[in-house]
Amino acid sequence: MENILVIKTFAQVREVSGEGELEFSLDAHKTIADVLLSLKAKNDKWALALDGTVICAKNQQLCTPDTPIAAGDEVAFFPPVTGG
Amino acid sequence: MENILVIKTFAQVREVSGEGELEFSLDAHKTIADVLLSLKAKNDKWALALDGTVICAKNQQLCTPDTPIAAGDEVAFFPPVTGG
Amino acid sequence: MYARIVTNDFSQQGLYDELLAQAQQEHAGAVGAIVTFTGLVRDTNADGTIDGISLEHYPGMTETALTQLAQDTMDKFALRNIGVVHRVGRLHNNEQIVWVGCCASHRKSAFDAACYLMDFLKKSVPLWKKEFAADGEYWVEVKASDEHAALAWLTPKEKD
Amino acid sequence: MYARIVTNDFSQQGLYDELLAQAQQEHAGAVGAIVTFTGLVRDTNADGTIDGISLEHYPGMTETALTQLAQDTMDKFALRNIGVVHRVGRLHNNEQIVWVGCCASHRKSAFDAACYLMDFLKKSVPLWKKEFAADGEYWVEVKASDEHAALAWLTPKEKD
Repeated sequence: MENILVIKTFAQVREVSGEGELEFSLDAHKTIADVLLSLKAKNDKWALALDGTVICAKNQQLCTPDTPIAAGDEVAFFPPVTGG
Repeated sequence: MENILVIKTFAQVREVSGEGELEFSLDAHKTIADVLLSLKAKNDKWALALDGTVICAKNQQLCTPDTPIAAGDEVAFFPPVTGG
Repeated sequence: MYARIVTNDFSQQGLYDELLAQAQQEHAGAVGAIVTFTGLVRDTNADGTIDGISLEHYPGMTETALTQLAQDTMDKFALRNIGVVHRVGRLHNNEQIVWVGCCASHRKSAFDAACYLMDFLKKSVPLWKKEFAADGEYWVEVKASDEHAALAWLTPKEKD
Repeated sequence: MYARIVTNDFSQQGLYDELLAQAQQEHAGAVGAIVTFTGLVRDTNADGTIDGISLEHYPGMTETALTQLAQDTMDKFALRNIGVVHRVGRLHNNEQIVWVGCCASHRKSAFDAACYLMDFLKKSVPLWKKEFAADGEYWVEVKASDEHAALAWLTPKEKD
């Protein structure tokens, strides 16, 4: 876990990106926004998956793009919720 | 039934008047208000029973004191309702 | 639709199933929301502990008023179905008094309809509640907040 | 209190009895009003007929969010108890999706709490609905009327 984030996606973000869960090298990424930028640049599917309103969570708590991240964090991206 | 009203009472009006159901001679009574006046004059119990807010019904439909009455009608007096 | 005055206790599941079955018979697949309200006998009033209640009604008129109120509520909120059951007679603490169920396509109508029916039931259906306290039996008085009860009662069919 | 994510169908009577038994254990005699809401799968959406839905969730976070929402609602409306169950997975038309039950001393709190919980559940619990239409599967989109959903979601603990 030394340099790793776990990324999870749900619903449209999962289907369009094609990846429901992946490990991601923390490297120089300091915030959720940095991760979003790298994922959007990864390939067209990720660019499309993150192109609408995307909600972010860190360690299963809602957060904003400027939230700082650290090695071992679980970061999730998903669309607005539609349960009930 | 030629000259008769049936009077019914409920809850406090029934308990205080001591009469839950009685027959009443229509005679010169033309409206519910006329009946109320005669009942109040009948005795102290009736005077007390009809001394608060009293709701009137004629033939099981709500009505007001100026509602006309006729032989054979069922007239009811009771306090504001408290079900539910 | 159903609207009943009963003396015996009622079953939550039984009333729910009956409500939904009637709704599905006429509007299969269109029921998205069901709201139910159950009223129970509490063991206290403003003055202290009570030992149950007794409910008096006006046989005939009570059933008519309850049916009319249910029909009005169903029409006003475009419900898929509605059911209401009210008990009369002696009820002990914690017993069920009244049950209302409203089926609608969307949840707002179902909630609004159930609230509306309960508000008007308390103003316009001939039922009277007596409480049994340690020092005697007392008829429940209409609260100050219900001061317009008699007026509402006299115009139960008004639409707004 | 209970807040659960389940795959199997649930029983109205079972959930009601559990809710009331918990409430009576801590507040015997003080429950005067119980409001329940049940959401069902309808067979149509704005575009036509559908053949059921599928609900996806975020395991772990969904349970936490649902529990937090139930606790917040209980505190905010001074409830005697609250229970909420939400299904996930493939659901057919007419199946039960969600159930909420609120116990209070008086009916207004019970109604308001159930409405509040459903409003916030739809904005703040990580659940996503897909509909199965004749020509394919479609994720349900957040409606224009829910445009502030994301904002509400980001501030789920605000009190008003």
